[in-house]
Amino acid sequence: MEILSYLNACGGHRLLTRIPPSFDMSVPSVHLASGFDFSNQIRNNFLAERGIPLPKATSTGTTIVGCLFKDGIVLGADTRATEGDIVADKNCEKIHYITENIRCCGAGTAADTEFTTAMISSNMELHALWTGRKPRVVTAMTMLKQTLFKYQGQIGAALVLGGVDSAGPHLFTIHPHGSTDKLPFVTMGSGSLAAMAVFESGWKPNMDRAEALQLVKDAIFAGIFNDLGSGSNVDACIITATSTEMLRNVEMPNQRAEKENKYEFKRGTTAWKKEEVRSLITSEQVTLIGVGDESMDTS
Amino acid sequence: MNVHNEIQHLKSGEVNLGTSIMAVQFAGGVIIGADSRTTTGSYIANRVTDKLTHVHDLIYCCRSGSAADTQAIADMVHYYLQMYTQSAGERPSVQVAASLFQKLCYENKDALSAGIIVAGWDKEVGPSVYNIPVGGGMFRQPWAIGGSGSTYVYGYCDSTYREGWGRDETIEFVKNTLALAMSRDGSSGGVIRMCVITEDGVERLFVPGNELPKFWEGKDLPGLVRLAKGTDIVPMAVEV
Amino acid sequence: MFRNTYDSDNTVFSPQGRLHQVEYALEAVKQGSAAVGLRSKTHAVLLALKAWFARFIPRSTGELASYQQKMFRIDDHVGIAIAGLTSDARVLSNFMRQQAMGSKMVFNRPVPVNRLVSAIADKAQVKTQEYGRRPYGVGFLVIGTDQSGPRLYEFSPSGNSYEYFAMSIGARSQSAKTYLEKHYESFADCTLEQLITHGLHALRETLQQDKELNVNNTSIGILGPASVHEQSVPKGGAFRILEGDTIEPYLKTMVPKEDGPVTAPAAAAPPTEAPADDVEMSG
Amino acid sequence: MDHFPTNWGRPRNDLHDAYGTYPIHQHPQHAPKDAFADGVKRTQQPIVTGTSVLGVVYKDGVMLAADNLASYGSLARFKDVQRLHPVGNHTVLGVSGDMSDYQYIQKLLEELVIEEFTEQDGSILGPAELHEYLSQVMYARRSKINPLWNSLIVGGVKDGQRFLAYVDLLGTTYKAPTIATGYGAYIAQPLLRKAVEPYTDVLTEEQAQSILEECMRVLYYRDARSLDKFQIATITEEGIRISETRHLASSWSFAEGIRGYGAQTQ
Amino acid sequence: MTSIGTGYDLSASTYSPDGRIFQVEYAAKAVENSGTAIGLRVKGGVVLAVEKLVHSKLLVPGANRRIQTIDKHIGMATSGLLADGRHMANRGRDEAASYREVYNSPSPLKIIVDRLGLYAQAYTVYSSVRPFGLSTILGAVDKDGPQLYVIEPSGVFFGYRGAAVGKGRQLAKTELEKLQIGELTMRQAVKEAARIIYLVHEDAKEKEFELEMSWIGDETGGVHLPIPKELQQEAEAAAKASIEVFE
Repeated sequence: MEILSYLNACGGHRLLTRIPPSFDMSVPSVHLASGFDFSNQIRNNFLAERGIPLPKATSTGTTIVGCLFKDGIVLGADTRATEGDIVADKNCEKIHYITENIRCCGAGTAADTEFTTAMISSNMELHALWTGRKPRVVTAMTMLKQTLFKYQGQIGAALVLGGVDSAGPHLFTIHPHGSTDKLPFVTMGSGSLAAMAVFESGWKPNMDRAEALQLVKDAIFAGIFNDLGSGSNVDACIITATSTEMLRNVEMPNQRAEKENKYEFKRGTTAWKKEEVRSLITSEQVTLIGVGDESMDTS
Repeated sequence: MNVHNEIQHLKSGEVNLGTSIMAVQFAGGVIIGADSRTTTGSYIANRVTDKLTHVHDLIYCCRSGSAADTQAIADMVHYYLQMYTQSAGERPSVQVAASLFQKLCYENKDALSAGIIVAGWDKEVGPSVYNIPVGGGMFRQPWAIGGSGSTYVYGYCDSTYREGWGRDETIEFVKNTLALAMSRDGSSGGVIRMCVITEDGVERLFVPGNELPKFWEGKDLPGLVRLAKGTDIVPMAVEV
Repeated sequence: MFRNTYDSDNTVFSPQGRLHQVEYALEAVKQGSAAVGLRSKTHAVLLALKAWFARFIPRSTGELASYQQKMFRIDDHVGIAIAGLTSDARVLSNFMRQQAMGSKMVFNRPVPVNRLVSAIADKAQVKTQEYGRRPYGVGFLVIGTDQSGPRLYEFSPSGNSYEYFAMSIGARSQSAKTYLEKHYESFADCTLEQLITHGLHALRETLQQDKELNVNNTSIGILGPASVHEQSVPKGGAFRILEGDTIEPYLKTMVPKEDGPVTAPAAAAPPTEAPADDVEMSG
Repeated sequence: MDHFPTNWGRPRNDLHDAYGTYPIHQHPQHAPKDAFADGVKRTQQPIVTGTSVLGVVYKDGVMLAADNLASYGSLARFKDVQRLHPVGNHTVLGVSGDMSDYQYIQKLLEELVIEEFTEQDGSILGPAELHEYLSQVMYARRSKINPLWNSLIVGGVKDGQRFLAYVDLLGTTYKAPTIATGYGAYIAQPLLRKAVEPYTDVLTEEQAQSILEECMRVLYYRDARSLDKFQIATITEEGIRISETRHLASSWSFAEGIRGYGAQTQ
Repeated sequence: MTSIGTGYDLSASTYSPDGRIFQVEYAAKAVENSGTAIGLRVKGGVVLAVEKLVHSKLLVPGANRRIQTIDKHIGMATSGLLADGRHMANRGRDEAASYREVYNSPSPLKIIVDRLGLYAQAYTVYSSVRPFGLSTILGAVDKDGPQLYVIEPSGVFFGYRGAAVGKGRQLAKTELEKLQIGELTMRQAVKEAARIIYLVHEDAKEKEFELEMSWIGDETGGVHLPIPKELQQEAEAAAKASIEVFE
């Protein structure tokens, strides 16, 4: 128990637990902290040093982007999910629901983005009910960055958060360690460099809806076609003050083509020299005894 | 060149404010300034970052080091200063703000990488500048520079700074210092953002990346023409 | 040739500034049967007289007797014909092949032919200047193509190499040379077939009185697009050696030799006692 | 003649003594050691480095671009370094990576060009030949576990053929209508693929230039080891032109209104 | 040559009783039988010319060069055994490359000549080798301006303003001495060189020959190159004309 509490003291969330000055961390806790348990971290690091690697977490090589336009926000994502060098899902969804007017694209460890956004979505719902106000994007952003900072990068979620609220449209990126950026155009994931190149050469202020959507599509295309971790289709989401449009599979540039031929061999393709037909049926003479009254009842 | 390593680093995701930041006090207030580059490895994740962070009406901080750490600290100090204002019924002094930063930085020094300059105006002492480097010490200075880019400009600052400057001279000093640091430090760059904090409030100044003060940056290289028809050999180079 | 004081070693100059050992090596080339080379604007060809191994194999074995190899392929764009010590030729041609492959590997380009010839010439020069070595006893005719078209070079054991329009080496080659000198100005615009005919005429001049060129004693090496008589030619007209029946159509194009005007004057051929067989190292 | 029978019958080493020019008494008695004989550890990281190089094929030839910066870690150390190197009259080499290794490669090529010149036979090394040579050099060095720490782009035009190819410190090679090294491979390559690859036979020189300039600008925005000073090399049938230093225009105005990183508005 | 046949002249490592090394003298004989080569060091450059004797009309004109290039800025003309000339040129290239390798700059001609002189000398001290049957003219424009040297089979070398080696060297030297060499432009020097080679050849009444010329200097940007075709033709025409007048 002592060792455990020592490890907890070294764990990622030490900083935050220390913040209320009244809380005295020098007293060893006898309770396990909720959430992630880092008690095996030192052991695992030790094992890794000895050449026993840890199993790798599923990570989404990804291209996700967001872009401000005249009336709001356009978010975009590819739909490839990978496990190592295997394409695990060819058409997954990376634009997650936070609230009706706020959406969040996730890159990084798939499970982390999935559950973190789900949790924040839930908390946002509760927060909205509690305050009786329409949820604000900065609220979601703050919740997300504080969660991620608390886990010191152990939650591998790299997010693009966008939405429109009473204060107007907002667009943020949130890095796994909990830092945020506020920008008119953002990209994340392994394809972020490719996508950013498209934004840097094509973005301009006050675009209309069509221009912005096309730019987002082009940015995702750049990721799909140039980054091995990204692929398949384009998802987009357009959020304005009045509506949220989720454009699932708005572009599908990688449809499997129809096969041009049938690749079946015609009968007789293989020549043979002789033909022999053998009967594999063994016939037996069966003598039935007592046919008649004693026969089994059948119905 | 070592892109693969840097991409590895990028994936690990630590976002850095390899930075040039600065604050200088003058008679009527303080000027704070910063570049705008945020990098992961040598990829510029944000080229227009605002590293001048509001923590109270007349108190700002300049952040350098880990983006996540400095944002978390600044958010907390911002929170504490709001609480302070409510309970004390008056504005906090710059010293109070700086002390909060120092406490957080010092007590969590093993977990943090943050070098922060706190500056502002208060009614007790007027303008003041505090430097809180990595490790969590706190030093009041008439001028302070920080971040990776600062190492290139200590000499310039030492030889240039004079006491008794007015607002505009001080602005020029900050602008030139940051431009010099940004031109040498690959981890700094982009635009210069500055704030003039006086008793009357905060004024934002902005120098776009294409209008930075220019200093010596090597010669322009001459062009060269070689015709395919000509001899394959270039005339012997003669050192002049 | 008489025995003289200055001829036993390649490191000794005679008082006249001559190198007798090197000159003797040039004689070794003349011991080999003749080879002829010539070129047009589009083609370069080699023709050689294959000596029969009469000395080693009794005539009674007839068909089993073998002919000496007179031509070697170096690369797609280079081929050689030799006269003199075959074993020396094999060493040098092997070296040439290595140079050619080296150029392909390092620069992805066919080795420039002139450099290939210079390389073996430089190798041969060393053998004229150091004690304990003898000069090579073989001469080459080298045909090749480079960016300006077909080329023909002669390499000799003295370490010299020259580029020619047409040339012959080996036994009684002077007769062939006389023929070539008479006709070389017309070679540039010849078709491949015409060029080969000229070559055969020149080669014929080197034969002893009672001999004729036939499918067994003649080799033809060609660089350039296919002739009408050729079936399958490697891409780009790469170097190939024709032997046996494939040369029949070319032999037929020869104009029968009339005694008199066409033939070079007999006096021009240097007297030689040596048989036309190639000299063997052990022999 | 070697009079030690134990030395007889060894394979010749034409690489070492191609012409048999060693005076007899100096013939080496021992074959050269192999690369692993000493078990030495070699320094291996680049020190003073150049960032991305870009190359495109367009209608009349090939164009390369590189900025003028040589960095020392994150220090922008030398701001007037030319990273486009003409070789002969048909080829330009664009170099990223270690600048000392680049200078060594320049020396190798100079030696090669002189060797070629002194032959005076009209045979010229074009881009394809130089690329092959460089790939052999790079691969040989990496096989000695002592690589030249560079990514190279070889571009040129000879005999009507446009040529653009890549070779790096591992000896990896490929040819493509657009190539980018370093960060350019991540940032500029997507733009080049889209803007150039379908149009290599119709793009004019002006168009190719403006595409490269746009890519250099994006790299200047996004690569922390880049500079706003760059040069463009144009190789056509006429020969080589390398531009004087050009300065990139950049746009920052949209940033003026940005405040803080989250909820901050002042 | 009283010692011929006494056995003191069979090796470069043997002195004759009167202190001569006959093998070196014999090597010089090889040069004397060979086509003339001359060099002129003039204002702004160097011009080299050789009388290339044509032993067969089957030779391709213009091919089979006898003037060689050692480095960008160094040219070399030889008289004597042709193959020895190539050997010496290869050595010269190695030396020039090695100078560049170490000092990263083009070598001064003096250095190359010095090294080649030593190399030639080494072939005059062992019985296991023979001396080079070769006189070498080296011309260059280096950091100190135009340079011209001659290396003899013995390994000695001297600098010249005008140099001649080979069969016709005596007459050629006489002609060179008549010129104000230092005052000539490169183009004038080309014409004079052509005239001298033609004159020397005419004097010997030899078989066919071909004139081969090259230059290094202001006209070529300091690079060793063959004379342009038009200029060569012009110079040859003038040379032929002057011979006729001479006769």
